[in-house]
Amino acid sequence: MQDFLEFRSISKGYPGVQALSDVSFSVRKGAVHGLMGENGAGKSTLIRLLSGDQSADEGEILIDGEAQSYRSVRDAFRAGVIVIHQELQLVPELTVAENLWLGHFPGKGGVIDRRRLIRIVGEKLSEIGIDVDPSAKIASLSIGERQMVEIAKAVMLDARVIALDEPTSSLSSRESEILFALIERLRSNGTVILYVSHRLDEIFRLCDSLTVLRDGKLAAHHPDISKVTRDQIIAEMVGREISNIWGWRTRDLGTERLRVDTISGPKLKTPLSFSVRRGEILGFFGLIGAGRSEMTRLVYGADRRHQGTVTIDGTTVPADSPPQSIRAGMVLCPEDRKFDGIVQGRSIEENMAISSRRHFSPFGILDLKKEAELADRFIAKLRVRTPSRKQDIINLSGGNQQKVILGRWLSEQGVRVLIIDEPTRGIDVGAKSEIYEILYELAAQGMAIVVISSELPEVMGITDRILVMCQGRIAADIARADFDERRILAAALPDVPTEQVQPS
Amino acid sequence: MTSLKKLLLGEQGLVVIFAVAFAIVALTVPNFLTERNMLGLLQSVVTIGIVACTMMFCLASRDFDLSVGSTVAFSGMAAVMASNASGSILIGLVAALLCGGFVGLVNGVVIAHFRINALITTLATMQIVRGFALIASDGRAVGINDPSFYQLALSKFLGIPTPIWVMGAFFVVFGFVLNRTVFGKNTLAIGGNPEASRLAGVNVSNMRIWIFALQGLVCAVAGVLLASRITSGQPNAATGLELSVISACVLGGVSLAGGRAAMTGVIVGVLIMGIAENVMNLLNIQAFYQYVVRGLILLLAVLLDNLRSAAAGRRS
Amino acid sequence: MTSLKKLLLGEQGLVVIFAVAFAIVALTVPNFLTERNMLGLLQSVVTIGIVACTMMFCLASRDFDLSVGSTVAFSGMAAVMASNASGSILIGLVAALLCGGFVGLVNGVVIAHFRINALITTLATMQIVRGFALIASDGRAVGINDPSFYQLALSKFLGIPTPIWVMGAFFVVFGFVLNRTVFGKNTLAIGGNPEASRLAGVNVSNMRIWIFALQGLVCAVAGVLLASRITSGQPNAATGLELSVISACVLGGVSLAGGRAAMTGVIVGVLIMGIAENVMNLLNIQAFYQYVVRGLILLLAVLLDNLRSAAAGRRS
Amino acid sequence: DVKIGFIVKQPEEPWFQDEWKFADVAAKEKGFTLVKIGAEDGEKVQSAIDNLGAQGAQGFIVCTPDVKLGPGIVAKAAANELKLMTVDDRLVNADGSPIEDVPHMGISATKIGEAVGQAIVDEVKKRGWDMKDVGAIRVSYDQLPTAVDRVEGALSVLKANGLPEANIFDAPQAKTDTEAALNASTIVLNKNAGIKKWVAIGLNDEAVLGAVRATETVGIPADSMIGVGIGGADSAINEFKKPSATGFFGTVIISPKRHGYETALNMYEWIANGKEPEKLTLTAGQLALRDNYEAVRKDLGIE
Ligand SMILES: Nc1ncnc2c1ncn2[C@@H]1O[C@H](COP(=O)(O)OP(=O)(O)OP(=O)(O)O)[C@@H](O)[C@H]1O
Ligand SMILES: Nc1ncnc2c1ncn2[C@@H]1O[C@H](COP(=O)(O)OP(=O)(O)OP(=O)(O)O)[C@@H](O)[C@H]1O
Ligand SMILES: [Mg+2]
Ligand SMILES: [Mg+2]
Repeated sequence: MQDFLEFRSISKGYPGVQALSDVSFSVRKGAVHGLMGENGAGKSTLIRLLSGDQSADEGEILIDGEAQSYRSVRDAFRAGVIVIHQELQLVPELTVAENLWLGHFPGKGGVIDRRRLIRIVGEKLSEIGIDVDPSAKIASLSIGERQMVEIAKAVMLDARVIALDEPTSSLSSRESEILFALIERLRSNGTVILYVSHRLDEIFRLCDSLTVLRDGKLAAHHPDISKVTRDQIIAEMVGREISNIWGWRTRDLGTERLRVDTISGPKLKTPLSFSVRRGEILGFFGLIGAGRSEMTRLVYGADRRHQGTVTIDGTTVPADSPPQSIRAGMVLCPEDRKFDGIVQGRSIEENMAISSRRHFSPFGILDLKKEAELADRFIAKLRVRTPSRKQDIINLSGGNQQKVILGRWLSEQGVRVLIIDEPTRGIDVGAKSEIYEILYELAAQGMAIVVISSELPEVMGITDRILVMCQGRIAADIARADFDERRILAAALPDVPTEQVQPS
Repeated sequence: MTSLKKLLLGEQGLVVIFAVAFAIVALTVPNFLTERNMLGLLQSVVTIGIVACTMMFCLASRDFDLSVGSTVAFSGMAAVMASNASGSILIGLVAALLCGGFVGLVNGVVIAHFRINALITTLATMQIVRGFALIASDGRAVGINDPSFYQLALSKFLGIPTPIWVMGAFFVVFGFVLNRTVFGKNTLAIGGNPEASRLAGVNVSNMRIWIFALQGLVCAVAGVLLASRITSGQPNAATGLELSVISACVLGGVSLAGGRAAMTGVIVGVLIMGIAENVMNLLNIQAFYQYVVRGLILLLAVLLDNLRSAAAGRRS
Repeated sequence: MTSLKKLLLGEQGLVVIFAVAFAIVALTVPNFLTERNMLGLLQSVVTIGIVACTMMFCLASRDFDLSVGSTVAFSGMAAVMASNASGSILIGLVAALLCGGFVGLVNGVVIAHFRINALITTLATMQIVRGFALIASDGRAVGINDPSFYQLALSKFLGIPTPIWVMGAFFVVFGFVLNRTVFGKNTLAIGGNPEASRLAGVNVSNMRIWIFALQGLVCAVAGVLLASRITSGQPNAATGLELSVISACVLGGVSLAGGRAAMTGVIVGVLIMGIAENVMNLLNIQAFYQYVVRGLILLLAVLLDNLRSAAAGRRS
Repeated sequence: DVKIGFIVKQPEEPWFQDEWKFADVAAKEKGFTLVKIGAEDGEKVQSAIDNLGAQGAQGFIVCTPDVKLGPGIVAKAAANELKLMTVDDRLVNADGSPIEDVPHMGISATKIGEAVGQAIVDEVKKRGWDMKDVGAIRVSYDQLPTAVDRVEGALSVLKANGLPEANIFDAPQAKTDTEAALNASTIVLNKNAGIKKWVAIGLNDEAVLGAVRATETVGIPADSMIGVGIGGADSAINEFKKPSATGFFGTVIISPKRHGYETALNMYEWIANGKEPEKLTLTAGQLALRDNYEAVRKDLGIE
């Protein structure tokens, strides 16, 4: 089969960073091509170049043998390229239907026929198998639902090339299945798909061929994925062998540390209760919209509670103030790094020290040396790829931003309860195991850790106990000894009758 | 009880609150609900109302325009001077539209292409344009030679003066444009998330240029009507208009963070501003106290609207 | 060549550009670089300079304060009236600080707790406070009884008038607060992403209240110095100050989108505004043309700064 | 019952406050209602007249923001069937000729300026200065036509008495407050450090005060400065009350009493008794100095 999409010696630099240098590879028609690499390896940059949003310093992109010289997103669209970026790109104030058509509104003379628009979108969505109301505002959807809308956008407009940048990072297995089915369909239509992911399972399941990037250079190109192994890819990506990413080991669990008693809130009607012991890593699993993130925000005091109490070591934590929660020893690493995590316009250093600096700032006066030390320590420990700690966080790759946010909380002192919502969203395999190691270390020191994850292998791999949530309720409480993939999934699915468990 | 609450705090809450306030004022303030006063009231908000139409687009796309007052004055001057010189009102009108459109275009190009902050750009053009108006007229008002120019403002249709009709037409047209056209949706999209709009293929910088150019043209219309009403082109006219117009829009629920706007809201905002002024004068409130009252009304109006949306947010 | 370019387009580019412009002006405009003129220039920017210190915090935290002009006038009035009544300048000072701080506190509480848009809130307090100043004085200037009050502005230290020292001290203190304290960093964080800052443990609403209260206090200081300079409390003083101060800040690179601010930038911004005014008068530019020139300088200054950052962005 | 409107262009200015105050006195005496409205620009005047019409007023007095608004105001008044009088500033037609049908009471801006100029000339002679050595600060606010007329009036007298054109220095105010005048004047003084004797004129007391403050900051003694203001409101009186004389030599007081009280009274008579007022009444300004200001004020009926 002939090559349909080709990258020819592409180079792209940013101030202080050579994001891509001399990258060349090609993809056959009708192939799903995987793109892998560590955080900051240049995957998203490559995709941005393909989307027409930015242009390469050197090199060219060929589609169907034709060199493309497009200079805007519209040009790329005309050439048949659609890109789903790593960060969600939706307009919260507009409806699902309007977002799907944004930039390509059909209709005569610029006048929009709203009813027709909603009808068409409704039909398309149900045909694809995505269950969202076309007239709902994006702002009212959960992240997962928004991700599905993004995907629908790519599928609805007939494209010759579709690039997906970590589409499953906020999807749970059920939604991922919908996506995979869509990809199968597109492949059979001859569409070229460029697929970026850090999840090896997906890569092996979907892709026909694979390219690995490392430090902006081509590390390996595999025209046939069946000829490579997992370990080989990992080694190409991170430059070393990683035998066992989970690395879980037994720990002594202490007395009860965190107790959550019948809390409920605006989006979580049924009161929830659970507790976590010293040294325990508790996992929360569920489908999109199961209410896990909502639960963490209520516990942390980020949203206003309707009722219920949270106690740490027997002391009640004030209800609706994150600063007070932090002072009581509880921290939350939020799910949505773009809106709740990073502080744009500020450096890595400042983003890390924002909370912990109060411990070493006498009379509110900063200790710049300590802040620098702290930043350097976690940049090294979490392998953040950046030219300097002074770099504006917005210029980091998605995964590296996530690492900085993690660093913010891992550097906090006196933490007794650590809640992490999707800890490794968008983080590469190499750094993942480092992060897990840190979590085990903290747990061993007696910290109570709550991990929310949509990645089943991860929850099963690193936690001591799993609470499965379904439609805002805790549907199952499973100890590590009883971990079983089918049982957990069954509890998470709303349509299957589930065993009701007493909250512990 | 709950249905009343629902009505007050619902989608159209601001309109309902406004209707209630209007009824109270109508019942308690003498001379308020007379035909004459109503027409006077409407005429007094013509400039604000017309300019608010495009300011709504400007704010909805997360921009800002401080130059509207100067542009109104400048294009009014241009209309008077051109029609005096040529003897034709039509030429005056065209001159005004050219001037207004040009100012808007310059704003748009500087903001969209050179990526200069809209606040600073329009603050600069506000001064430059005011300077031009003053230079052109040597700082003095220019009288209108042809009395039929006055007719623009004085003529009536069905008993209602032309400027009010014009304002009404603008409300209808721009309401339609906002909700029912690609232009309107793109405006809201740019304001809601400029990055996403750009990546979706909306030509953001063209849109911004268009919005500013439109704003300039609309200011020109307001300027011509104003000149006709005050029977002269005045270089000092409409100072401070920008803040009144922006207040009216924000009162009407247009978000300064972009992405949110509604024509009904803006109309209500414009009317609130006009009624406050009108009632204070009817009640003979002292000038200094008018400042305080004006400020309090502004606060109260947004506060009520905020309570409303807070309540709406909590409801689920 | 390239090192020159690097210098111009580097971190301190604005300062370098400013220095070059200053040198050109000093060489070409007669009487500019005399000691007398320099002192006069600095004195003329005292009010803007002092208020810009806290406005920088306000803008950096993504807020906005239009009430500064009114607050300066009101607290100046308060100082004069209180010291006239009590015979003690100290009491006058305290009264001014109380008034200014109170206005700021009200702004802060309304904005942070009732979550009302800062633009509208301060537009409202701007009018209310101006109203109070007019009511308190019945619209008239209030003369200072105790001549030693004038000494605040007239006294000198090392040949430089006190107000300039005060402004300098504010620059140093607020520069330190911005860069070297938790307060400053939290301000910038709030501006960068308020929600993320809240979740990271910054008490966002307290911070905002503090910033506005501080702004009020600083306005009071500016108001007292102004009253002392013009030997009376004038209810109409400092109108339009808000726009000058915000312009100075934005010229100095403070981002209206929040999260970016630097004291050196603001100082340069303040000086640019002052020098422009000063040079135009030295060169005897006509009043109407001054409008145009003022606008053009504003545009040019941000344009240069923008080119600089664009070039910095492209550099690799 | 009679209802009369009184529209002024700058309601915050003490001058207009006083006019209103004296009109109120007339209202109390005669028992009519006075509606006071501030209207800073042409558009506001239009709606103010509509507003008065709606309230059922029978007539109004206006100090217009701009004299060129004449035809519009006349038409609006006619449309609302309101009697119309003007105060301070006389309405003009599009061609610049005064609208003579409308009764007017006022003082021409040029005349006031000339009074200022004369006062300065007299004092210069008294102090024995040579006009050639004297610098004149023209604190200007050219956006306002009245301001131009006032300072030009004063300058014409100064020039007629030997002040060289080259000794006149423009200090443009960015705003009409003292600080702006102070900043602009400081520059003039610094630029011409060689000139030791100064006079200052401006739109009003506040403007001249700014110039006086500027001489103080650069160290010019009070007896080398002659500033004469216009208005005679509190900011001027404050200067006279200071323990030692400042460079603020005097002010031309124009009486808000006649302008406020008499116009209101005339309008009342016109409405109630059909007695039409004089078409044109001109009032005069009177110079007040540090030692006679109280007498002058009493004379003019202020206090
Ligand atoms: N605008 C920018 N300015 C400066 N550096 C940038 C910019 N955008 C990207 N970079 C840098 O370019 C490099 C490549 O980034 P890219 O986003 O392509 O990584 P990625 O492979 O997608 O990583 P991830 O898996 O974390 O998403 C990173 O080091 C990043 O910091
Ligand atoms: N801003 C919002 N407005 C209204 N409903 C919302 C909003 N955000 C989330 N929801 C709804 O609240 C419920 C719980 O969402 P939540 O994000 O807590 O779930 P989750 O289990 O964390 O799933 P996810 O994996 O998507 O984060 C879902 O039904 C979701 O649709
Ligand atoms: Mg990426
Ligand atoms: Mg979640």
